[in-house]
Amino acid sequence: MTPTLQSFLIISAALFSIGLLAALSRRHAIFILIGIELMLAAANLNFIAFWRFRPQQESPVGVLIALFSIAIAAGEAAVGLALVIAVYRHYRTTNVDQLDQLKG
Amino acid sequence: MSRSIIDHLWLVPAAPFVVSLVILSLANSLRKSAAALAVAGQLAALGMSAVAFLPTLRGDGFRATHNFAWFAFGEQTLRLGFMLDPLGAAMLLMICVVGLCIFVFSVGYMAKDKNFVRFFAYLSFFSGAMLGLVIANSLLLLFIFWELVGLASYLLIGFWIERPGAAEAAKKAFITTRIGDMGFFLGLLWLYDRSGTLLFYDGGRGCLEPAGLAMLGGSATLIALLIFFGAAGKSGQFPLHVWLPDAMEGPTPVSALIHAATMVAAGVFLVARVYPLFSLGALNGVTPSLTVVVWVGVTTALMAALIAIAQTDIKRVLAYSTVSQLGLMMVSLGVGGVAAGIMHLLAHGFFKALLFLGAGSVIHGCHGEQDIRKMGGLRRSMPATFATYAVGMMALSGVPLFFSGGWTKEEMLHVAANWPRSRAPYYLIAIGVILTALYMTRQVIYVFLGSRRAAAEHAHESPPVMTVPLVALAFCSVFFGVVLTPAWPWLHGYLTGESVRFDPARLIQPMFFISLSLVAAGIGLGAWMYRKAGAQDGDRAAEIDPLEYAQPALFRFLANRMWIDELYGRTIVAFAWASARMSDWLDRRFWDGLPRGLGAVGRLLSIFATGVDERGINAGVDETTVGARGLGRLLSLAQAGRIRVYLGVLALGAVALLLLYAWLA
Amino acid sequence: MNSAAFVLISILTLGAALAAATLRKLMHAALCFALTFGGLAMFFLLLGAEFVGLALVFIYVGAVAVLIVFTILLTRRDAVKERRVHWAGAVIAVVAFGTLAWSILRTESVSVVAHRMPSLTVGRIGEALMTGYVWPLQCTGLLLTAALIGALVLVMEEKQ
Amino acid sequence: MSEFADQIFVNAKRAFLAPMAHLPGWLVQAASGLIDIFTLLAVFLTLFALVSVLERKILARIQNRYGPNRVGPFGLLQPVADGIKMLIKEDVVPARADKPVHFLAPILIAAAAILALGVIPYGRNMTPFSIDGGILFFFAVGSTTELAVFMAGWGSNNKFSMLGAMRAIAQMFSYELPLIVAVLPVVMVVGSLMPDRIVAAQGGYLFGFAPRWFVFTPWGFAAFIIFFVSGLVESNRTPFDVPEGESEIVAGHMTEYSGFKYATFFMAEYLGMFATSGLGITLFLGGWHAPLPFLEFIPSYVWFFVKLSALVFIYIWIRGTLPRTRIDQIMNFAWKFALPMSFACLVAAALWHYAGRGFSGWCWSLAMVGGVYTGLSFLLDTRRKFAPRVYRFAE
Repeated sequence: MTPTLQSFLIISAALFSIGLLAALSRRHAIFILIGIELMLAAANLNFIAFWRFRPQQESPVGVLIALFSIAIAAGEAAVGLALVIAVYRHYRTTNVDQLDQLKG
Repeated sequence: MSRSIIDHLWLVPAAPFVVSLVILSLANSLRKSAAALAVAGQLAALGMSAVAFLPTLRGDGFRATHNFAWFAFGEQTLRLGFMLDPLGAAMLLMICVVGLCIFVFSVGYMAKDKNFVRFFAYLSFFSGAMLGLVIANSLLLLFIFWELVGLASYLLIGFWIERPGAAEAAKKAFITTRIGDMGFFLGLLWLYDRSGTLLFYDGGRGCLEPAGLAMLGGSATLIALLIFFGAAGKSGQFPLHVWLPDAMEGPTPVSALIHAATMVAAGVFLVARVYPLFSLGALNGVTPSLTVVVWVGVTTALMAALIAIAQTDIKRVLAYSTVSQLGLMMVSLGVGGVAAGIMHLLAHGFFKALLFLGAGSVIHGCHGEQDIRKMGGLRRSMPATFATYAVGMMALSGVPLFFSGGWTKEEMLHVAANWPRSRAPYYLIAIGVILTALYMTRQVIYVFLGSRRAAAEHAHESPPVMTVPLVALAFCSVFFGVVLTPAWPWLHGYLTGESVRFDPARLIQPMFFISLSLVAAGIGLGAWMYRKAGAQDGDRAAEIDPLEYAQPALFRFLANRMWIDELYGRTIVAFAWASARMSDWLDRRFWDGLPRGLGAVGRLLSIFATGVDERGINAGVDETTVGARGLGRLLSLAQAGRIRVYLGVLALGAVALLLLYAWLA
Repeated sequence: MNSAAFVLISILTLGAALAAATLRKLMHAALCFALTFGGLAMFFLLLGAEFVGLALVFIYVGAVAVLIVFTILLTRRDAVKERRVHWAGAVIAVVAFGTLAWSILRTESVSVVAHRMPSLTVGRIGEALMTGYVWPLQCTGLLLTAALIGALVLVMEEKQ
Repeated sequence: MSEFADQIFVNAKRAFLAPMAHLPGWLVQAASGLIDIFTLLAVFLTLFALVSVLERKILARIQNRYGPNRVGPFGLLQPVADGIKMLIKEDVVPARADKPVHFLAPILIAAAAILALGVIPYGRNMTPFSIDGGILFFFAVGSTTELAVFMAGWGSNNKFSMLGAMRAIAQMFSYELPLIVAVLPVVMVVGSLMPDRIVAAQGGYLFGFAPRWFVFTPWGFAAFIIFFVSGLVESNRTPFDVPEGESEIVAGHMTEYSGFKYATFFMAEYLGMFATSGLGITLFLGGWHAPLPFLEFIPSYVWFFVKLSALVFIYIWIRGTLPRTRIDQIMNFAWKFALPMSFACLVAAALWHYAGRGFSGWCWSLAMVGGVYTGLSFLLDTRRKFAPRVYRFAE
């Protein structure tokens, strides 16, 4: 039995949920970034899987979208981590629960 | 030939855009090169629009379009396009000529400003956007340029950011026009929904061509009204006119270019552009939407003219006169005289720009003084400015036979007189014409005639770089009349596509005498009313405005702009504040209290449970305690400022949507 | 693609991801994060998207992971106490997974088996990038430049 | 004869796999993969041992002394002795170390080095894993080295280790850019990321005698120099051994490692050196192609290893000759010179291509590279900024 598209989708769903878990259940800002990266990775996996399993692959569109999203995710990570450092410099903490200036 | 021209028409707006980008990247010290670049870009645009003008000269309603697909979603593509027709071409030329004069003028006017470079970047940006607006062949593209123009105007009104007044005015202008644009946008969406295209002319499939119009059916009126709402916002028609006078906080060339000659005319242009939408299903030239246009125009024209009489700021007088002139244009569009309206729009572009630049030169000469009561007797110290200003004044107040304004006024009165619905607009705008002549006379008397007062002591003539554009514009506003005369209404024919022939007999018509008498009445009245106004300082009669002397209450009413701003402040703004406070209260007390309360309940539960637990009950209760703690914590987390909670709620929402979708599918 | 490799890779990837999400020590989590992407890259290779897989390793393990550990290093002084597990997050994640899995399983159209395909050469990707997708490519380049500058500006020492 | 000698290993492997033909395909693949890996390990570990002793001897000659000459003939068995010593040494792990990380770091770094060796064509039809994205694979694997180094620095919870790791990563990052950009021209000209294709593209001879190696084009030459220097930095060798300079920070990220783990680091460093040189040969020095037509009869892999040892000798030579550079000098060189220069190579390669890959293209790219080089050297000339150096106590 060879893995079907379904199995790949399940895997990416699991990966996505794990990313969500990381983003939701940790207080360290870096964990939130890690979670977001994991979710993006899950999305990429979906792109590739759908591309691979579609009837005819004359155009590598799925691969290209995955490439672009990887590049953008990398930029996002860079800026995000820079933000973490800047926030840390400013508030002396990276605990997102203490960064609640918005609280009404 | 014309094919290739229309295909490359986009170059016309592109030139100033590129220039503005280049200038933006210049260092703040490269003043000369910035100015040179800007003027060069404007010259290029002028040359190209002159080339584009040529093919439109062969009467017979020339129209060429160049459409292209912007992007495709699903199977339908969104197409934009450029078009070239007499209306657009004339506007192109007018904008380029006026713009060029104003660019040159501002080289002198802004010479001492520290943000000289930025100023020219913004000016070029505006010019590009405006040129794009007049050649857009798609309501969406027009809307895009429309917003760009609005942005440019915002930037330029607030150009002197250090002045709180300027910042306020910029915000006011932006927000007020946004209100109008909202209507415009709704109309645009609705139009797209109905006709499935936003191209004006698309070889029979455009939304202004019979096929497209047929698809609109009954909704045409409402769409037209929504679009007119946007137009009203942009060209300061009655409910939304409040921003325009305040916009005079910006540098005077900006007032001349944007808030007199070109941008505020965009509303009129828009109405003219989508005129088929307005006149759809017209029975002898009257439709509900057009009627609305007429009455709004009339109200605006009269109200603004009245207010203008009581203003003392040289630029505010002109601003209100602009508003009233735009009202007149709207009227003549509404009563079916598109050509008349556009002719007045073009002529007005020239002489109003001239007047503003003259005012600028006066302000420059009086070292920034703007109160006309402190000026006076400037005709000796600033002869060139005076001469050109007088030309502009007479053109605006519509002195016939020699000045372009006269012919267009006459034309407008003519079309208004022939409106089948009622003759009231005709009489009202006749009054408007008188008032125009009146306040212009008043202004000229106050500023140039009589004896010098405080600010005029050390007045000096402006440098040639400023006076030459004045002369050029004066020239235009006189000789532009040549193509307007009823004897040889070339422009009329050009715009409407009818062939015209020379016929001196038509020069003298009843309407000619009517307008002549109206103007004479206005000027005479003004000369009589303000005969004392030119007296020395300390002269009681000079200090106080004659009208104020006669009718203090009325004068105060007008001087305070009929308290319309205050009215808005009391009603709309107050309402906005109230609702804001209300929602704030809800946030703090209600939406926040709810989870707090729940959290408290959860905590209570957990405390209770721990209490029981401590009495040594088995671990089952322990679990519930943990659960209850979790619940309490979960709920208390719902207070603001917890980024993870936002994320979680987001995720839950997504899940909910997914479930909903799966359930529906 | 045989299922043995699939199972192994998925165990590796998901295990690493779970570790990255839940480990107490930040540094270990970051390293597991890198490992996750290694597994993901293997998935991509399994799916015949060789180039993307290698690019993924190159970018994430080589660059992003190192960035993360550097950030950890620079913000080391503040030890965020992860005292208690956040049930809320766990619950939401589980719910999300349940929903997704359910909606995937009830969609018959996705239970298809892949068929033979010519392996996607780098050349074809390059052609596509340089012809049909050149604008997205340029935009991405612009975006990355902006991100680079933005990151630099953000972490620049603000001078009084 | 030469054909036989050339393909001998390939045929041997084929013969070895022949009896397995009836087994399932993936099993055969696994077997051939295992063969490749073991061959790689055997060859390169031997090479490592040899080079380690040769290095010491050559350095000794440069410094005017005998190198190791006690163990075995000419001290050739020295590495064996070292190996035994390393093996039986106590493996000390700091008490406060982050144990798993500390343990995994050397494994990861060695694995990366060995994997990187896998995609290099050692001879005609002798590429262990010939994949389409080979070059990318090489860099992808190589980039994990940085993570490993960081793990080493962090795991051993030691000031010097951490600082050394930081330095190492800093300079690796800075030089990865010129390294990769210097590779791009070749990739661009060949139009493939596959090492075999790149080598094949450098086959044949111009005018019947001049090899078509890319190093003989101006852009190729400049790119090769940049590549070589960047490779030098990547493998943390003198003059760029700031991260592990004994006199500054004890041994950089390897401070807290002893015994076999240290040996692993050491080995990984050499393997990385081999891998980088191997890639350089593949990209610029014509891979396994013979330099002159009449030397074709010598087997291809021989040529490869001849070139490899030549490069390694240059490595050692440089180490023996140049003093250590300062970290700021390293960084400046990377960002201000190497990177612009490698971009210039890219453009020059494009010029070369569009001018028809002929003599005119040669001249064009020469002008490009030379112009940028002179421009940069004028811009970066710092001699004017300092007073002439005076040695007060040296005389």
